[in-house]
Amino acid sequence: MAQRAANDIPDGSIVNLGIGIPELIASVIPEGREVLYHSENGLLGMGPAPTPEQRDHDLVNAGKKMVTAVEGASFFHHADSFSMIRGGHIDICVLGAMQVSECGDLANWSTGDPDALPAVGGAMDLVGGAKQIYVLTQHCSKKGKSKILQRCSYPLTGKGVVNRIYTDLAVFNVEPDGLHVEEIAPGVSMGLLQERTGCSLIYNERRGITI
Amino acid sequence: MAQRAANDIPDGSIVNLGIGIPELIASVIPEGREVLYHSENGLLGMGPAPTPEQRDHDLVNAGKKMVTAVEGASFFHHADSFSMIRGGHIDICVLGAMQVSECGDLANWSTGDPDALPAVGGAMDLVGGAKQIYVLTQHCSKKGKSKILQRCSYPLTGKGVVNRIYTDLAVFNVEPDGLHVEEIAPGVSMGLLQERTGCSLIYNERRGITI
Amino acid sequence: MINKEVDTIETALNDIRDGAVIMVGGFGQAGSPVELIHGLIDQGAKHLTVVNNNAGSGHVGLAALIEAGQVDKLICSFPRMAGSDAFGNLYRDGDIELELVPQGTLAERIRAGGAGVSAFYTPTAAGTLLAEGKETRIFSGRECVLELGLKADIALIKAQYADRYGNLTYYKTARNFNPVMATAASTTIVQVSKIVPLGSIDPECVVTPGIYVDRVINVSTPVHEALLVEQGCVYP
Amino acid sequence: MINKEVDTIETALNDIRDGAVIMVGGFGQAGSPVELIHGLIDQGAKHLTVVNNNAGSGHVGLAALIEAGQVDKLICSFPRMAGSDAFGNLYRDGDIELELVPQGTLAERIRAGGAGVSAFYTPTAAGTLLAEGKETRIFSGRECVLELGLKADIALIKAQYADRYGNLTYYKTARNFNPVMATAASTTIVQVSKIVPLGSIDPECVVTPGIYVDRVINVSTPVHEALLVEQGCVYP
Repeated sequence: MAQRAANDIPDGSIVNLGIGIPELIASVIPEGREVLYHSENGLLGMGPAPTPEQRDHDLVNAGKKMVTAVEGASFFHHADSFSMIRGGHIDICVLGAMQVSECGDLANWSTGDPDALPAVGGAMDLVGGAKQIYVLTQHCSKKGKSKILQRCSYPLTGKGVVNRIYTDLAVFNVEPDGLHVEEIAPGVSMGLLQERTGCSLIYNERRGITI
Repeated sequence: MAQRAANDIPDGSIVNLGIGIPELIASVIPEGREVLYHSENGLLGMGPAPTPEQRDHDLVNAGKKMVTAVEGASFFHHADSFSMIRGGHIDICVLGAMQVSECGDLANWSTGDPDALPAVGGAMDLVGGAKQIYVLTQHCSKKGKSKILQRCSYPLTGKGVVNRIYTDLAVFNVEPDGLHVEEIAPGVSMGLLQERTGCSLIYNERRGITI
Repeated sequence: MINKEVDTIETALNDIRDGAVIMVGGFGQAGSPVELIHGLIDQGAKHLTVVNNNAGSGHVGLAALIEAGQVDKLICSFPRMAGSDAFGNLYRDGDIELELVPQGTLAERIRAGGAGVSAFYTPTAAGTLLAEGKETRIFSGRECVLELGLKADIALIKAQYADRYGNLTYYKTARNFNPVMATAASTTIVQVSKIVPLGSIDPECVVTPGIYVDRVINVSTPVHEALLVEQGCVYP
Repeated sequence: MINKEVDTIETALNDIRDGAVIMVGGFGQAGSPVELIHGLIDQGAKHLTVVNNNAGSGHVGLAALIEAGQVDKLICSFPRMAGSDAFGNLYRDGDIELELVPQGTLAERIRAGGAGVSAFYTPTAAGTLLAEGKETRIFSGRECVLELGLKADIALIKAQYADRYGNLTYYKTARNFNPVMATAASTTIVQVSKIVPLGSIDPECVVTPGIYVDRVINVSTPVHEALLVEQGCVYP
């Protein structure tokens, strides 16, 4: 899934990877592509996890995990960092999701449970700012409910912000007329995919390449 | 006049000096005071004019004249520089004037002449942003008209922005009830001062120290 | 003569009053001014409003300040931190108020407060719960939310080097909110690892010009919050 | 592989179209990208809107671009420059449009354009001619003017060093508007005195991160506009 998304990241892109599964993408970018990673806490040119000698509690990513900085990196403060995001300078942002709707609405910060401690972080800024928003998520929740829906029931992170969705079952493009199936995972039938999905899918035969 | 204004600039102040006569202040600050000069084109810690060896066309002040930078100076870009101004971080700004009103309105950017090329620079930002605005000006124009008026006839740079006025005849404080005479120049009578001024002056005997 | 160095943390924090709005630098544990926060716990000011991206972790630093009951309100983007219940417990009991702000909007509001920008329109959060009750307006076909500049009485921040003018540099991603908060407080108090002679910091590389700094404390061997949390430390 | 270096100014400016909005860095003569401006004169695009603090001086750089008749509109704070009538003459004849903006508002509008802030409220110019026709609103008892973010198609800027990612540093007060404009244009084209190997610029001292830069041209011995004006040069 991360590999499939990584294949779609062009050489020279500036990418912000959300906390969790999206972080895996950095390690599976195809050979020969140079991609720069932006971390919203003030680093452009984030490198891989540190070796034991490189560990530095003041060099962390947005998930507060220790990282490294590549040659050609730069550090800046939070307002400058979110200017890059809000100003549309990040090419691609890959985020996890609780729910995505067929019109590209994303819910990934709150279940709306009044007892839960609300926390939003930079997700709303990212979905409103990056040029392309990719969602990388399991197709269904742990309880087996589809995360791909006609409408999100959870509070939104952003309205109509998602461009592409990568799940364990398929790859979708969000287009004005709805969700287009771009690819289906090996062994998954269109019938099964539609059954596991909470909205009508648009399927173009020509695009039926397995992933 | 510049000397008199310089005497009122406390040790440790951060000061922005307007183009022209206000620039003279830097050279007459009383001994023992450390004052930092801000130049709105991106320099905090502006030093005196360069020696021939120090001349550098890329180290200039807001009037585009070559200057130097003191030890402990910093360079920053224009938006950061005006954040200092607009955000109220400059202690004192000293500006020239075409007209000042008794309620502290300042006119110093345009005579309103429709044939003149309008130009405003940073004056409006400075008068709206610095903590204290001092005006340093000849009391009367070259044609002998008072620059201190009940109301400015020229287009305003800012409304109710001036705190103190230093002229060749006197020093004034702008207070809610009007212009208070703080000091009168040697040999100038209150009668003469009032005669040369376009608004009623408030004069407190106790303050009648000559300058 | 300008010299912003203050000898002790106690002196530096002496005049912080009950009810003050305090910006605390740092992003999670990186760049958190732990010694200053502990000084504030010792100092004891109450009914504080704290602005920080998070809500602290473990039982040190900001989490300890919250546990000490000194904070009435937190303005932040992400109060959930692994291994800390200090904020969550008080919040669920209704004993602490939360203003949740998207991270970029929080940074921009602080920057606006420091830059004299009263308010601004941002597309962030438009159409979400966090925009409810806020004015919105369409610019170039996009819905934007009106957000107000944010100022504070005090900023407690951490930097790497300072000179006597208060010029500051930072270390890697410990920079984060620190320089922005330095601009937005009436009194900015900074802990640094080293105070260097005037002229030692390249004027091209100053991140926070001294104009924004009021008091500098030399904390030459700062403890890192991450290590304190790992070790299970509790303050005081 | 990321490499933003372009071999010739001609190639770098090739796609600038008639009617483009062009931000030109510099404050008066300091930091003015003279070689790029002369390249734009050679390239010939017309009906341009130019954003610059001034209106050029002498008969080189921006003044020459204006004299060449390529500029329909100027957005600036101070178009009066000693020793240059290029702008004034056209303006008085009604042949060029002027949008006069206070200098700090100009810088902030460009910053807002680059930072995705659609609009902001500033106290600057409230109650003056320059606020006429603009929305105003009271915040904390102060009248503020609503100003819109400003973007451009192209930014032509001057920096000191660049690496292949487009990270930039500047020289003294030649910095001025250059870093702000770099953020606000769809295509940012930079002339630098030297292109240095990746890793040569301290990550703590990068002023413009490469994310804002599209094309870098090495102009190893740039002429300074001030000297050209002193010498009475005329371009072309």
